[in-house]
Amino acid sequence: MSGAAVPSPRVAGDTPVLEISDLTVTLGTRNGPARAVAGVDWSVAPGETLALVGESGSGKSMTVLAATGLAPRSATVTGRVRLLGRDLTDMSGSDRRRWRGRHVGFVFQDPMTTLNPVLTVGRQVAEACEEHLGMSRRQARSRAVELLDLVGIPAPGRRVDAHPHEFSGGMRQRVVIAMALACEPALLIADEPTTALDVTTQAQIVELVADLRRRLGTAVVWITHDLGVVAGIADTVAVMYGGRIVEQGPVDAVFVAPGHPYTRALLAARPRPGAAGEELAAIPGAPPSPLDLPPGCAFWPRCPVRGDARCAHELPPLVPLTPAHRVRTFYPAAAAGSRDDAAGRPAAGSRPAGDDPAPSTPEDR
Amino acid sequence: MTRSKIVAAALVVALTALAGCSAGESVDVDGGSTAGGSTGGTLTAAIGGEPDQLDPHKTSAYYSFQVLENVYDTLVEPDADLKMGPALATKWTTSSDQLTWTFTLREGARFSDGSPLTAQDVVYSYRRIIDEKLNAAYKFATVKTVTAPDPATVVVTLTAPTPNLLANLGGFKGVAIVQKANVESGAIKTRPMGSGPFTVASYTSGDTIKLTRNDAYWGPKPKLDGVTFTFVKDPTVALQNLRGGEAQWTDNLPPQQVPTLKEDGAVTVATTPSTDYWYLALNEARKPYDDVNVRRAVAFALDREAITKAAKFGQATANQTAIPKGSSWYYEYAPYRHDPDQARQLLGGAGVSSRTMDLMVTSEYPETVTAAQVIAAQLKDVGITVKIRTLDFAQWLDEQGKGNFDAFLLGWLGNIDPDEFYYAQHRTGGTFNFHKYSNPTVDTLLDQARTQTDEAARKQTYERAAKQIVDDASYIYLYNPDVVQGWSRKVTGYQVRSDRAIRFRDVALNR
Amino acid sequence: MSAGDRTPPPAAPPVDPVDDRPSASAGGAGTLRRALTALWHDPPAVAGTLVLLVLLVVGLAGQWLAPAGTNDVDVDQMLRPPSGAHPFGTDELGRDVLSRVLVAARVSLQVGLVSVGIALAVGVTVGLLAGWYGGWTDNVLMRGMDVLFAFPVLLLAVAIVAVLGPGLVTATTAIGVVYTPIFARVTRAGVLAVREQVFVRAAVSIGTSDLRILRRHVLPNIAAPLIVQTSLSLAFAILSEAALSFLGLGVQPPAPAWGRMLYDGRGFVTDAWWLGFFPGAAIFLTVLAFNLVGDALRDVLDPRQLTVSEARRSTR
Amino acid sequence: MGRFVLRRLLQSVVVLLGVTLVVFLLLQLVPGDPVRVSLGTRFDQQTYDALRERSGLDRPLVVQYLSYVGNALTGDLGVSFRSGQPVTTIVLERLPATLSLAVTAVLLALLVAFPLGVLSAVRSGSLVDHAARVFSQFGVSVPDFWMGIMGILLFAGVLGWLPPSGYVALTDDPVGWASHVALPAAAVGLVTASILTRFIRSSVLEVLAEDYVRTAEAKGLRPRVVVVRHVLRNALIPVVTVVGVQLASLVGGVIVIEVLFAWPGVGRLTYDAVQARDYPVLQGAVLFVATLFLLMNLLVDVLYARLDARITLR
Repeated sequence: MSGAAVPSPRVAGDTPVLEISDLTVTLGTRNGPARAVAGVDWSVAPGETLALVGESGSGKSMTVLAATGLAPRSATVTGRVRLLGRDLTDMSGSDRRRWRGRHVGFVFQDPMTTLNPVLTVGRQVAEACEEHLGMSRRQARSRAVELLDLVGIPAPGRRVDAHPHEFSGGMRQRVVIAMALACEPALLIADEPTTALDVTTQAQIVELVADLRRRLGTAVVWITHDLGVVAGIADTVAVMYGGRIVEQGPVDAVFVAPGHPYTRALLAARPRPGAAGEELAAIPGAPPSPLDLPPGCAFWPRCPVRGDARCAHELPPLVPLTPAHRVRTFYPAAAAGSRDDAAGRPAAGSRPAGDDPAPSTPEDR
Repeated sequence: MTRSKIVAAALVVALTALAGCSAGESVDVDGGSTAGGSTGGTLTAAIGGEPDQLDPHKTSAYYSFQVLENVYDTLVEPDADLKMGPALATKWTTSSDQLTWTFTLREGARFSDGSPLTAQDVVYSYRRIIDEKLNAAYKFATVKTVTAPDPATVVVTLTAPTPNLLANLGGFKGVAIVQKANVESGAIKTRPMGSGPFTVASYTSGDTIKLTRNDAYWGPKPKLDGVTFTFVKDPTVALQNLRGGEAQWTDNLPPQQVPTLKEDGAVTVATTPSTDYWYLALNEARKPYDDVNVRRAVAFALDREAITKAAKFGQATANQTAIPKGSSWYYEYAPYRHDPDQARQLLGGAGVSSRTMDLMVTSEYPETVTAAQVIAAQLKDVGITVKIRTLDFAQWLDEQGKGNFDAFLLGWLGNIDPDEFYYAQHRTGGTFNFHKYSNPTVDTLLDQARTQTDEAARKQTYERAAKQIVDDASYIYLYNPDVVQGWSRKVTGYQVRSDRAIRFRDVALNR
Repeated sequence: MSAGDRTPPPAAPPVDPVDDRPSASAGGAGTLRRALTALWHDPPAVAGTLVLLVLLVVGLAGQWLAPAGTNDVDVDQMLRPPSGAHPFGTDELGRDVLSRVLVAARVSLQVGLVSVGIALAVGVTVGLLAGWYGGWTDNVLMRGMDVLFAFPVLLLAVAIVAVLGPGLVTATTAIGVVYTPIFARVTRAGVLAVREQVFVRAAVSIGTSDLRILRRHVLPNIAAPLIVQTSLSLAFAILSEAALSFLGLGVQPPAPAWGRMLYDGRGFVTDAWWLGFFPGAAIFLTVLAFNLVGDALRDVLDPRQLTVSEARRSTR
Repeated sequence: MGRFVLRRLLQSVVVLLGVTLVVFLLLQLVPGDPVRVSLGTRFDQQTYDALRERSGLDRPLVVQYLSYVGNALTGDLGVSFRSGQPVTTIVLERLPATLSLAVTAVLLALLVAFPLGVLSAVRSGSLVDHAARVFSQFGVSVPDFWMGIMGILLFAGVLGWLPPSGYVALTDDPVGWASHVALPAAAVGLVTASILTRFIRSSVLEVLAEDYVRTAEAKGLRPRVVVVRHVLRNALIPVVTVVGVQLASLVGGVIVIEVLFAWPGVGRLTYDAVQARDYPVLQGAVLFVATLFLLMNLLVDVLYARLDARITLR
């Protein structure tokens, strides 16, 4: 990493790299508006790793995309977003584009589709350097070689001119990571970067990101539905459901004492070492449609605790369990056990699957 | 040079005298020298379709003859009044028994490649038509031998007196004198070699045929450098081409616009009654059309004026016989007025109340399709439902040959001598008697007229035949169309001819 | 879609706004109902449907709607511009253009429907056989279809009409032949997809006859693309008929056909614009209506179907 | 890649054989004797026999077919019944006119369709998009010959700016050619433009939804760079195919427009051959066009495979 790249300005002290407050995203669809994200707050400090966890459709990807100005055109975004202390929501579209491109790197889920098939990987890795760091085409190419080397691609000098289809899935994801790091961003957003990969490769990628973070001091937002990954890499975790944060706190605290029934269910559903081949304890029912969110707790129809009518009609507030650990439920830790393997499991298991009176579309798959 | 010019002039004078031109008619004796031969320009003529091929003996398309008229010569040729006059032959004599004709060929006649045109070429051309039974073979039906006792003399012997022999040998370019080498090389199909005023320089299929002046031409040197024929099927387009200066001549004007065009005067539009006639034929081999009363009923049911108006927008004259007014063969006879009652009565008398008639027309001649629709409407009034069957021409001819029709509509074009069409169409067993008309009286008259050498008597015989043919409604004649041609005001020296021959040899283009 | 349809519109298609592809197991009747419902919510499709309804009425009752007879020749009324007596003017034979345009609707619809019917029947049969039996049957049948597909549409139609002779029947046949391969391909592709599905394999394993499987299980499942293809092909077929008529190879006079009217009026367009305008506008509106409905159907039933093969297969 | 080309090539040969069979059999479908029908009044036994022998119609069907294919391979498509010229010569003479019309029409179409298609996809839902959709719906529904007639009416009739029909060779007089080609090319091009607009729009839309486009946007590239470098390169690959296919079908399919505008191309040759019952020319023209069509499609597929590297993975 001795290249010509100018690293992102390191912000002073504990100024968050990215700070989101009261972010709400509404998507216009053919069937009406769909609220994908509602009132989300979180921040990530320099060098910190935040894990954003939830099932697909819970709004976690939309949160970061909207925050960085990548939401679909049909989306209406409100709330405040500060990147390195600058308010992105106040910026013009093109300033936001430049600021984002310069200081945020993205790694998306599927390396097979993230790379443009008709351009060489070198071009794709380094084009942001041309755009943001004013490098020439030549400089950018040698920067690409460095980056490919950095992420562990063998013979980078030769591979730099290859097309994506000449790489395996794991190698492609390394290319994508190299691409994300091209401008030495202050923040790396990794959106389920390992989901599409096989287990061995997953571990390598996780390790690679952790290593790069240590070496470069980059803040990371790691989006995943897999709590298993979170334990190893994240400092803090935010669990999302139905577009809202339902639990947020330091990884240890959340794992040890999950406060929300949904978190407990997720923990129970996570594959555990030594239990290979065992059927995973899936959460019965389906996440709510963003087109048709219930007025109260979004998790209520699937909730093993179930509580009372209040849950159905009134949105529970985020209540602090400890100063750093907040939970959105009327029944915080009521059924919380003390150990993660006990947590939630009896609760989830207490209701037989299929006996779920969820109002949402019974015939739907 | 001077000498040849004098010879040419002398020839033209001789020719004029022989042809019996009236004194008032101007002959452009020194046309060749004044034009200087190099600055005449090229005239573009927009014709309505494309020649199928350019072999004059094999083509039957009028479009081919439009081009070939300017490329080939015949032994004799019709003048403006359709009287036969000298062409390649300067004079001819007939034996007293009318069976031997001796033609003297023009001195100095050459094909456009410069090779001389001799009596042998005439013999070759006629033998080709006769031996290979080409289209014009029927015109030689009475010819026994054709010989060339010397290079400048052709002798034709006959099996029977043939008063219209000159018309047969010169009426159209289908009996042109061709060059043997040109035929044998096959080039005649696209690069015919003639002795006429122009010669084919190029032929782009689907687009143009370009003629250039034939410097070896025996007659007055043509003033034009060349003539380009373009094929424009759509009359509106042809008119626009004429107006826009892309063409200087066309015979394909939209009929509905002719009256205004004549008035407006931006282009010259000339019309003259043609010798063509259009007719309806009923199949006498089929019931009930074998009954003369049924045929007469149909004749009474038709409103010729309406048909003429619809088919030709007035650019035609309704006629109940074949020959137009103005022709020396004209015979005034019009027994059928438009009378549906009479028609119904006749049909009732014949025991025909309502029936369907299969009327065959061809898209080749759109006016038949148009006329058929008017006829259908008129016959409907008298209880005959007409089913119009539109065929392309080849198929049409095929059906005609097989007799697969109740009725058909067609025209007969470029007529000079009545023998040509009456005999073929109305004589029992005639070549074109597809409707199977047979009347011994007519047969006798037609046979007799063929060999009658006294012109007045011959005319009388044909009048008797014509009356019978009309009375029998062998053909129900409809109209004689006008020849309608238009040309740019820059064009001078062009004459509209009633036989539709298009001659550009005397035409000049002012600039 | 009719006013008598009392069923309340079902709630908006459930769930996931990102994926609105229909589930594969919806059967034929369901497909059609879903399609019709969706059409009702698409203004252009409603307009198209209305035009088609009007056309249907005109096609069935043109003779009675026409103010004059189609062959009422009147040489005193030739080439009159549009007026109260003749709203679309008169043609070169003094006939009422409006009446002819109205009556000609029948020809267009008839040729369109019958030829697409032929193409559908033959194409689907071929496609089913090829897709279901595979192997040599597939090879032979589909190469045959490829051969037909190797000709530009109108060229093949013209060639067929040329040898069989012009006319309504031959034109219909020719257009039917020309549009057969596309149905065979669509059907075969559908069969290949359905063949591997569990319910089909189950039916095979319990010894259901091929014919029954094809009819009960396969056909309903490939109904969606076929419905889309049919509606689009109708538009193309009507255009093809007009083109053939315009070349003088379709319906023969005096029967009126839109293309033929343009052909006959060609010589008069600059004098009488109405001869060129109205029949052409009628063709345009008809084709447009079929296209609007077809596009809407595709959006609902088969949203990803704008393929190369469609672009390949238009009217040329 | 090589294997793909080889397979497509073999397939094309098989299809081409089928095409020759269809073309050959066309003649057998003629009701009655084609030679007799083509001769019309010029019928006489000698000519008939000669023509029949020359066209080989007196031999067994299989032999006829084999010799037809054999001759076709050597470029001999027989001799016109009508003019006696070799069919190959006639067809080749007509090819330049058709090619110049087809190419002009496609270029014209691209000129309209490319910006319109891209813009309407990039600004999907905007006014431009709506205009583009109305345009393309109009274009695919309007008969090209009607557009031609209306064009003649307006530009040749009322305004008098352009000649109503006719042809001037490009090599003879480029200006004359251009003024003659304008109306027919516009009439044909309108339809092509509509098809292309639709296709380009949907192709660009499809690519816009691709992950790598989001990646490019995430990198903070300028929108123009994203569209040009990332979207168009990918979106245009299938477009190339469709342009090729359109061109191919125009070369073989502009019969109606060629007839309307008296354009002496292969289409009008076909039409004239139909009118004149000149079966060898009809067969030859159809075979020629179908072969060309097939070859161009093959070329397009190969080109597509080359352009779209991903295809090799499948």
